[in-house]
Amino acid sequence: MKFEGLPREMIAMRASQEIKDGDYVNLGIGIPTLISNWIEGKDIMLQSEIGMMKTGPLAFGDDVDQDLINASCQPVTQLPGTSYFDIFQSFSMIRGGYMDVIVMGALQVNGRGDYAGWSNPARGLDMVGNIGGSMDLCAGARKLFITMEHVTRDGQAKIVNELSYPATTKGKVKMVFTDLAVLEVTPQGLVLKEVYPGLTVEDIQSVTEPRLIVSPDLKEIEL
Amino acid sequence: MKFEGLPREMIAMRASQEIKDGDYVNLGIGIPTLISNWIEGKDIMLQSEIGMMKTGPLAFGDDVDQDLINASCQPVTQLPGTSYFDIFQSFSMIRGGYMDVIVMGALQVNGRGDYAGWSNPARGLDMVGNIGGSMDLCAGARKLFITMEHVTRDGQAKIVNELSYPATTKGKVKMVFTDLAVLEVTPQGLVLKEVYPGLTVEDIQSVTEPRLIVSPDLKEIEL
Amino acid sequence: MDKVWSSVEEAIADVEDGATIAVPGFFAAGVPRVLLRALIAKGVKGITLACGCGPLLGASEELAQLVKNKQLRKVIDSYGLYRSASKGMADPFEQAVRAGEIELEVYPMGTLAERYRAAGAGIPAFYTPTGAGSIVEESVITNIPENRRKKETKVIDGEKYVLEYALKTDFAFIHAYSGDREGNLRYKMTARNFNHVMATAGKVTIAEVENLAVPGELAPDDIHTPGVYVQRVVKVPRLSFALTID
Amino acid sequence: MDKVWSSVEEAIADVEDGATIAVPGFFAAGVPRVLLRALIAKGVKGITLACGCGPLLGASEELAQLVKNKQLRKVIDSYGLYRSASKGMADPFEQAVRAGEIELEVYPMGTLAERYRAAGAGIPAFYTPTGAGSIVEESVITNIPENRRKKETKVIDGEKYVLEYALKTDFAFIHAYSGDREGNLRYKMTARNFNHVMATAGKVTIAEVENLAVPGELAPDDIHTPGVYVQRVVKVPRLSFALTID
Repeated sequence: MKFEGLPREMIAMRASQEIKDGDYVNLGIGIPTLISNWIEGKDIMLQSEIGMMKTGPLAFGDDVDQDLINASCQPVTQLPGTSYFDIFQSFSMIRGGYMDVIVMGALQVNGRGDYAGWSNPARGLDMVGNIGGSMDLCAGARKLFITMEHVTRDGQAKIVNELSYPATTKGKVKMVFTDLAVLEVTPQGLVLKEVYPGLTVEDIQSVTEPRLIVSPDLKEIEL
Repeated sequence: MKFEGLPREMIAMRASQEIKDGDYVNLGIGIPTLISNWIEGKDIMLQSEIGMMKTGPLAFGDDVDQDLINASCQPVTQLPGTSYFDIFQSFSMIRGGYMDVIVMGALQVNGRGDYAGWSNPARGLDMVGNIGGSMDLCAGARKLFITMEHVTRDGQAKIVNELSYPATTKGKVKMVFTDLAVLEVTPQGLVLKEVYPGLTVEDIQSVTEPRLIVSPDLKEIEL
Repeated sequence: MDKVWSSVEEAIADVEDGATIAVPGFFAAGVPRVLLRALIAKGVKGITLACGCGPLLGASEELAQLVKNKQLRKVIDSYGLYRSASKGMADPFEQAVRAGEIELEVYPMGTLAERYRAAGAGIPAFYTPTGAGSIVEESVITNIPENRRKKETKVIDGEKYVLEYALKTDFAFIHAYSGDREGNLRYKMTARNFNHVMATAGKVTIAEVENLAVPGELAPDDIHTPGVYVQRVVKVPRLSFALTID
Repeated sequence: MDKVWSSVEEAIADVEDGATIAVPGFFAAGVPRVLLRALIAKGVKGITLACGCGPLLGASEELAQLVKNKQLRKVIDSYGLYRSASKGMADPFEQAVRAGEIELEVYPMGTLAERYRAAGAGIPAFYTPTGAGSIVEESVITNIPENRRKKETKVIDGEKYVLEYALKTDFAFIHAYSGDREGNLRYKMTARNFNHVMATAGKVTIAEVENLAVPGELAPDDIHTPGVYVQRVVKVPRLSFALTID
């Protein structure tokens, strides 16, 4: 079952609304990186785990310097107040709890705040995969958000009862932003807070494995 | 029993002969610090655990800067090639085994390479004392030398069978330089290698608790 | 994000009785003396000062005042006592330690450096060779016998190591040569010492800076402490003081 | 002490079959490509490359050559595979991993950073929260099943932590922007990444530098890696390369 919903840029935009002035933020590869397009004018410090605080916009043309890239290997720029540091310092601040908000993509999330994002066993690589900085980012996150499509390309649920892929972290996800809904992970379970205009609670439940708790303040996603 | 021997400056000079071009060296408070007066012209890098590599000579007059001191709180100068770094970096290189030679003062040494230097129980402080960087320096030392007077002010042996003061480290001392002798710690025991001109093996043994092994190459201390 | 506060008094207004404060400085160099003086003026009690290498010997006037005001519950340090026994005997801080009125907890310096670093790095505990073979491996070294908790050791590749824990503090008082409005800091020469690691160890880190810069003024490759670790910045005058611990 | 060598070939002459070499770089930035090319030319076999974040994806030509020459026994990395499965399927390195001809050992990136740092700092092991709750806490992650040694965990203050060990290497290949003749190094912007920690982790550390300075030319407060960690310095040309991992 597939519903029409927000494009990826708009998932990023909705997630960006939860990031506040003064926040130190790290954005994972994929939809999370698109959030950087929606924070102009806000006083937000983007950290790149490669070893940079206050990462500026992408660089083009003559502004490209091969010694200045973000953690996705894209050329970027610096800003007034940017600092560079080495990798153990970078992961010290990540693991040490200095990032206010971490946003990651995911292959699967469950209702207890576990998520899987680093390894797809279908690739046949016998356990190895790209962990990158994801587990460190989760370990230190004050608020961990997931942005992703609600279902897989072929319509399978990505919000599941039990992860079938290897977990990146357990019990850490606070909010999930998809093309169809905004959900919050609570001790009672997954709370449905916002739905894509025109969809019903039943629609969202039909593509979501865990039993949803409907927020008393349920509303349509506003951008 | 007390014998006339080398003055402190000459103990330092004798120890300085064991330090070679290219060595990275840390000198403890007291007689070890005096070694810095005897290495001019050698290509030796003095580390100060406060966070400085290639410490220059003491500063006087207008050269004094309150932001530039050595680990004994003395104003010093910098040299071409000096670097400053923070304290965990300083102790990383100390503990990590990057110092070729460490020279420390001692209250007591024994024949197994243990030494005591951080706490004199007679001060009545119920166990606490000034450890400073001494235990870290010992932990990482490639070569640990002790420079000290052979006996206490009131003639008690400082080279003892068993430490009565709390140990700084165990089994790490390689050589001991005193006003009366040069000794080497070996698996077989303490080897007497050099004596102050005019003294006999029996003289040294009379102020030294452990049974001395006399080196086949025993000679007078040469400066 | 502008982190500049207008005075040290305001910047430490929420330091309460019983707080633990990291105090950098290596003897006389790099000690946050203006913040310490504000702490004296504020008069809070039951304070623990978590030090690294004798900043209170360097700032001996401030130490004397803190002892006189009975503001200190505890000091953590590697080198907190005068070297000379005779001078120590006459020192009010050492007398209070001897009487058990102030606790003095002692660690090897490199272990303290690493404990502060670990706290800032999210590392809860680590093994170190330092202190193995000494009484440091057996228990915490303190003048208060009932606080001598046993330490764990582990043999790795045939060598014995001591388990030590991260040391996080409620506040860190930092002294920097330059700082910008977003909290990026630079230190000068050997005044750097414990300042960076302690900036990362404080839950609230307050930096007194001799020079206040605008963001971008400090070269991004040359920032010693990224602003993310620093919550408050206050401009202070450059003090002159004697370089001595005797 | 002059540490300058006249060529990369001479500087790596004692790298033998079976050596473990730390290779910094974060994807395309800060990779010691000139030294890697010298390693290819030398043809030593059975090499383990200890990486941090995909320098071999950034230096993909060098990786292809190393695989083709069958020089690699093992790669340690946090992000060593192409992101896209289809591209990975066609990649000779990934094929060799799938066939078990090259071992790929995987850790979280921050854990690797800390393992290299610990090696340089004389810290044999540390606890980290990273990986708790994932298969990383259970065993070493590798494609070679018999090498999956179990990991220890410990509960500290109610949280579970994983014990990880220092990672010391025979050699470290470093890329610096500037270096002086005594081995003091500076890196440029995000090309710093793993270079400093790996410089401290190598038993023999060889730095290729784009700019060679005389001692005193680099400001003492702004040296990123003190020369004590660096045994050999070689001046190399600044290469131009594509910024891509796809």
